[in-house]
Amino acid sequence: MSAYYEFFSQALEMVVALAAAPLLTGWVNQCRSWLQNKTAPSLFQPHRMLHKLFTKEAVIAETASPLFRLEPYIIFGCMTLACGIIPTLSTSLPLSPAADAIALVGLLALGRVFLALAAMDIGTAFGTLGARREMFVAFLAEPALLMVLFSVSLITRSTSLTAIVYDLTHRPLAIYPSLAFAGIAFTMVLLAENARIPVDNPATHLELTMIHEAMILEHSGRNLALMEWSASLKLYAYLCLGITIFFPWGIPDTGHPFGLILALPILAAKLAVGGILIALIETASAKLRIFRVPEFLAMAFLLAVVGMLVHFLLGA
Amino acid sequence: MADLRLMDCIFGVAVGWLAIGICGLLLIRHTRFVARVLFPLSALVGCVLGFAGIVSTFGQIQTSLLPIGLPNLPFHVRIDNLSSYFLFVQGIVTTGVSLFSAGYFSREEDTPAGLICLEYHLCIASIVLLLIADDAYAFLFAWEIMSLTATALVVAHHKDPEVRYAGYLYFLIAHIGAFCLLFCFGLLGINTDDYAFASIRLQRPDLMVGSFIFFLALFGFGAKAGFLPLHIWLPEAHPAAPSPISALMSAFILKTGIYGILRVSLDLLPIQVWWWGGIALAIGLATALFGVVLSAVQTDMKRLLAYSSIENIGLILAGIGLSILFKAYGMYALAALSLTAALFHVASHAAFKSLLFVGTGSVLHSTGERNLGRLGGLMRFMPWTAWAALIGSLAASGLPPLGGFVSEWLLLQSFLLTPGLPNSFLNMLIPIATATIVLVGALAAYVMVKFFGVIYLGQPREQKLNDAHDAGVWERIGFSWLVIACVGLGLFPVHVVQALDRVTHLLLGDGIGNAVAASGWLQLVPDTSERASYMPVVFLVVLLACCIVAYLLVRHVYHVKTRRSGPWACGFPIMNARMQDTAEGFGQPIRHVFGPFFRMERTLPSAFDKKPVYKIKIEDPLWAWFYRPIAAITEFVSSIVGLIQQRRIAVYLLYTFLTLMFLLLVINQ
Amino acid sequence: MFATWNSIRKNDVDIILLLVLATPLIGSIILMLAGHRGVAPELNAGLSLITFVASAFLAANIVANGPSTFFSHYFFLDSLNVFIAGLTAFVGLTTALFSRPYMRVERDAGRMTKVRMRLYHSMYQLFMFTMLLALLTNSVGIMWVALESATLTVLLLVSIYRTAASIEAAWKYFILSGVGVALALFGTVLLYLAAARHFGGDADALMWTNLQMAKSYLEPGIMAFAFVFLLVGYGTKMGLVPMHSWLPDAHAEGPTPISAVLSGLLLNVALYAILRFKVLMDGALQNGLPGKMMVGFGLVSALVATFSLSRQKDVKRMFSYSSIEHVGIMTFTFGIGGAIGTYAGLLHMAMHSLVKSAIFFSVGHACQKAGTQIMSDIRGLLKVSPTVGWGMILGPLAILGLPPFGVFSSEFLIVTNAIREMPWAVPLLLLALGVAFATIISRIQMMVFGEPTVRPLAHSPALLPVFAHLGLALLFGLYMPPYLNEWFVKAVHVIIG
Amino acid sequence: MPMQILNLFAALMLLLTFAMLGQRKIMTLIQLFVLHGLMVVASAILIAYQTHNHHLYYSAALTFAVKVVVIPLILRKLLLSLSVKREVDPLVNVPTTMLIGIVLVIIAFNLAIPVAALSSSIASGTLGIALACIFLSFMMMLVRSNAVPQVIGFLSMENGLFFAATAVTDGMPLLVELGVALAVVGGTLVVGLFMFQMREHFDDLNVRNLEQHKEE
Repeated sequence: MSAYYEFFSQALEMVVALAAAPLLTGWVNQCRSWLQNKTAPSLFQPHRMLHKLFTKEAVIAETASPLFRLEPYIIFGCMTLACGIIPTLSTSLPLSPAADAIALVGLLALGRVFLALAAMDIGTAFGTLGARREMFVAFLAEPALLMVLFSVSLITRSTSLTAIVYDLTHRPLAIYPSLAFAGIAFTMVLLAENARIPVDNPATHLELTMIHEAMILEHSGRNLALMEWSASLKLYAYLCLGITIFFPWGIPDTGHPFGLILALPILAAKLAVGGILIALIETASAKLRIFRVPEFLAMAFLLAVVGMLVHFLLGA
Repeated sequence: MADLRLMDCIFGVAVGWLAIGICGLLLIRHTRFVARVLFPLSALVGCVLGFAGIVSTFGQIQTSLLPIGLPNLPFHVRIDNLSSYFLFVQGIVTTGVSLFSAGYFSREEDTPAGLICLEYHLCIASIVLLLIADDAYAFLFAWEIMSLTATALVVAHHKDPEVRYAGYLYFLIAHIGAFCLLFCFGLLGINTDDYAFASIRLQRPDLMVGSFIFFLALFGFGAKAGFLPLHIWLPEAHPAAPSPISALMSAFILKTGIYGILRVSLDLLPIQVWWWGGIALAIGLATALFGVVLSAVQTDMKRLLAYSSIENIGLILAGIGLSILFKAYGMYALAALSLTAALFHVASHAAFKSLLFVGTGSVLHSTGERNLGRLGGLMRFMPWTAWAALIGSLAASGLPPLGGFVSEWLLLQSFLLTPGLPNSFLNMLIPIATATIVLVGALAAYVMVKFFGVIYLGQPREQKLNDAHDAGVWERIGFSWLVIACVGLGLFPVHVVQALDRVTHLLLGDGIGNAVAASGWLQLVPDTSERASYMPVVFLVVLLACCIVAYLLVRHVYHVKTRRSGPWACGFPIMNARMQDTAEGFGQPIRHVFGPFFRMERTLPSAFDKKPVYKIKIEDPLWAWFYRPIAAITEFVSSIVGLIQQRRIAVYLLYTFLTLMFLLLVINQ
Repeated sequence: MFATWNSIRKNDVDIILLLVLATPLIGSIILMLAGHRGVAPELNAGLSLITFVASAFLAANIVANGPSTFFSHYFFLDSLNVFIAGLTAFVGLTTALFSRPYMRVERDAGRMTKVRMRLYHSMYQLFMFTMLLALLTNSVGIMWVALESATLTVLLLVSIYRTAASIEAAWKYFILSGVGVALALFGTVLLYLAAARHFGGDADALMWTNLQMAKSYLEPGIMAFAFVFLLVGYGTKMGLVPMHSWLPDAHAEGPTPISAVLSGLLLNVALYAILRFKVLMDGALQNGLPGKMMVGFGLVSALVATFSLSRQKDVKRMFSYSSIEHVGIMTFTFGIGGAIGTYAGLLHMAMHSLVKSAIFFSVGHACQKAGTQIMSDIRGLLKVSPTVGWGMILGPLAILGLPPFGVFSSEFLIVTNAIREMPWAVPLLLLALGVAFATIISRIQMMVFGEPTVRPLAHSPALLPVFAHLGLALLFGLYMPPYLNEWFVKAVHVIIG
Repeated sequence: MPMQILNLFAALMLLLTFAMLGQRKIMTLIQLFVLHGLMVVASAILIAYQTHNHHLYYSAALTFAVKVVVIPLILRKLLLSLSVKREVDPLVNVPTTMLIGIVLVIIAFNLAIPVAALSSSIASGTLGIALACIFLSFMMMLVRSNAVPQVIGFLSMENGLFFAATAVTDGMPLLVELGVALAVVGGTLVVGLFMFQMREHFDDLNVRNLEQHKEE
């Protein structure tokens, strides 16, 4: 009986992720517009955009290679798998032994590498520009993310996400200074990876500043839809990862049905708060010059390493 | 099969390769025959070696004596788990490289293919002898022949001076390393009469002599493996060699240095001191970071891969350093884990690096270009090579489903599962070491995106790239063999780890084999499944499932209309290949962030130049800090010694007279 | 084959010994008259062949029946000097074979007139005679006379081209070697003085066998005094460093066969003489002073020679410095002594003679093809004639101690023995070997690879000697036949005592 | 009584060697060399007579023939035919050579004391002087730049050695003596042959022009 329940909860989690990701992006855009005294677009605007794009005709450049045509599906697959791995609705997931925290970061890196390769595939100036900047940001952000995960795994003596959640929820409530450092570092990495304001503006198409947008410049129609959907899935995955590591309470472990039902609203609430937080940070900060980004991310990296050092020093 | 001792099988392989080499020499003029028959034959022998390696990893230790060598110093020969694992990796690599060479050498080079065949087979045969050597004389004998034949292979195109210079540099540093090894083995076997490893193992050197031996071994094997101060020949020699040879060198000849360090530090030396491990770890990390940063700014594709080999060797040495550290503190389980990670990386690096080098070989053969600035868009003309290089690049950047990720994963696990070392200073080192390894991994991804993107994707930067032809049949077989190896290592790590468990039991007395075996072949669990687990097959299956489901849903729910037209590029009308990012451009952020890592000479065009020129030359800083001063000192000393030649007879007579007087005074005391 | 031959009766050995010594002596007289004829080189080679075959029988016999004296104690044969005599005869034979085409090319080039050909061939045989005499004689005085006459023959051979440089080289050689040998004479006189006290004034005070038996009674004070003079005297002949200045000029200016024989054999004979005296000295002075002196000379020679290698522009001069380095290494290991050290020294002596003469053969052909001895003008040998090119690659690789060849095993034994006996000296030794390796490989690869500036020759080069020597070195490197090994061990016992 | 005569001969030899060291003219240098040879022969004959050692007579005769008659003849003929500059231009001025000479004699004497004490032959006292002659003639070769004085220096060193041999051990075995004499004669013949070649090339016998060759 519990095997069916596990597969059901796993499937449910992935479906919820697929549906909720555009909602989350819509919610963040709404918050940002309100904070900037603008009338906000509806919550389901991203959904409509995806639907519109799926029905449009896909235009592919002549110089594109078969890799370009495969790449949207690979990235979409990576992001859905990432959302599947992160325990949002229950900790007993069949997929959890398949990949632990390091494999998750590797999975995100796989998605990113394919995105960069596809961007370079057409051979335009902006594609390669975007790819270089993306990889440049990535090689500083990924180590910081891994260090954050390591700080947490040193506390919970495990790198598998479900084990981390299980261990953190059953610990007495205590302040972990190393987790505090890790938290700040994680938010900085989240902003960098999801092309939010201080590192890259998600809405802009200004050649000089765009990183993520430059890479999906050449996509159109269903490919663009998949890319947008993957981007929002990525944001969703990062937020869920933040929740599992820093606010894991409320994620049920053994699968009794009403526990699952209760988890949904808790998750929605947490995501909403997360969305507000992101909107706040975005409106409060201005975009950094591209060569100021290394200092920003180096700061994140150092915070994460200090977090780990603090763990070794204070033992917590 | 049981009675056919594995030792005879290994001898058969070595003798087989020698025979192939010699008949290659005899048929030096028939290039097609050499390429089409001899190399595939040697690939077959390589398979046999791989199989024998795996079987003997699980089998018993076998020893025997070879009649050759000096009368009181015959060659002692022994197959134990460590050497059989390395034989297995050599088998895989040589099979792939030989298959590829069958296609590569079928065209006439300036050095006849028969001669290359001889030197190639002499080299791999001497490596086999090296791996099974069980006494200092045989070890050094095989070691020097390997260096000699590898140099001969590097200078195959000895027409142009850089190749000659690269060969000379390689041979010189290898030989100086060999002298250190001679000194190290001399000290090890100081009071044994036949320098056999069996009697060396009984010796109990004191701490000071032991440390001297360890650092001599580190220096000597480092000269072959390419650790930081001694890596200078690697980016010169590997690009100079023909591609299959640089594949063999990068994939396996570097690993003989690693094998040597393992043999001396963990097998022959009875005691391990913690700061040995600490220094090896520090050198390993420095080498890794230095290698990857320099490979990010290269503009020659083979130099880029050579520097990335330095990085991977650094990672392996870091793993070994860590295991020595743990063994010194008596934590045998953790030592076994980090040693398993290092040895796994030996195999995965051998697979993907040879695949990448072999890929560049095909590119070089069809376009004649090595400079990244003149390549691009080869995906359209060389699909087979491109897809193989894609898999190689993904493995090289350590991405999950493939082999590169598993070794990085195991290494990070060994760092994370430390319960904290008694020495507080080392506890500080662990996070910094983890940070460096993680940074190196990310940078490797950056390098591989640059490598694959600039060569295979985008638009061809030169006109002649349009008529580039894809790899030949044999070359494709070579690709697929190495791709299978990469993917196999990635998807079935449990079997490899169980083989490695035998090696760690031999060297450290403990292993993670039982933890891994407990959780079945599907799941890789170093300690307990709660602590960490990784199921590559499930990971890949679910990933593919998601992609396919997405593909089918999109295709069915929405109609399939696609139109081909010019690239959008934000509406810019004119579009040519020069607008793409060049290799220097792609490396520019790294140059910006890691400035002090290199010596850079840039000639910037001024506004008034009629013909503005922009030239940048990135140079390895160690030339200026370490190698040129040494050359200057030798020059200075030899000029002093030159003063003896005064060209006047009277002065020479004076020398004789003074020596006589001096000696007479000496004996009067 | 050896087993049957050495069963011949004992007094036949006298005849063979006579044959070994008489052939070169008579040969030199014959060639003095017929040296200019076309057939002279073949005659020269034939005579050397007879000498070699005779010395081979001699060696087989002595190894089988053990050491013994001949011709009323004036000649003494044991496995040490019969081994070096065999080696000398063999290298003499191969050098004669090599000098056939070499001299014909020189004659066509006009550098060798009829008179000079006669002088060359007769002096060549006389030189062989003096070396064999020095090796086989029992009397220390006759050994001195043989070495003095060897100096004179080489003097004539070195100045055979009559160029300004060769005359200068010959003059320098004459003065330095003359002084050296004179000091050696004084050493012999002192040795005789110490011996005369024990043996009375008659002739057998100079017989090595008697001295060897009575070595513990000899007066230590005088013996030390004598050894210093002998070491400096014969050290000059060997080219030990402070007294080495004549050797590079003699090699560079003389004809190449003479350089091959000079550095291949004459150095061995001088080293053999020193070894003979070292045996006596070790008996007389128990404090191991001779060993320490030889170690000092050896290390200094190796270091100074290797560091002056990189300054040389002339290929023969470079390899003469390499000979000085190897003589230094041999003196070093004989100085350390011990069973393994001496075994390694003998093996190294054999290997050095074989490989160094093979190198000089290839260098000779290469210089004739290039028309010059300056290394920067010789390019692309491998392209023009692969055989000479390969000789020029394998020879230096062998002399630098790379594995398949025998020099690697002897250097392995030398270094490991030095690590056990005298660890402080090993870094210096390895430094010397490293610098030599760096210089020689960089010069050789420049000469062998690249675009050819070399033109083929009229007479095809003699390849048998080069590849015969390298083949033997390869054989010693890979598998030491037990018969030869037993020969070495017996020679070691002669020295160790 | 014979001991005093022998010491006289030894002292005269030392004086002659000093004279040769200070001599400017080559012709008189040759004459001094002849006297030097005579001294050696005389001492050999005296020791032979004293110790009834017959073969010493033969070697004395041989030395007389070679060192007193043949070699000076060759050198004189050479000098006359080559009409070469007769001056000996020493590298170091004469007073300093004399000073160094004295120092060498002192060194030679205290070196020779331990050896002389042990030798039983009648003329052991003269070993110091013989050694001094060797060192002085060694010095003469060093400071001369003309080929003929260098050869004379070399030959006087041979004389010193022969004198040492006879004085210390009252004669070596005949065979060895013969060999030594033969070698010396051969050496001188070769050097004479050499001188002609040098003159052909450099038309003077100055060793200076033998040092042009760059030893690189």
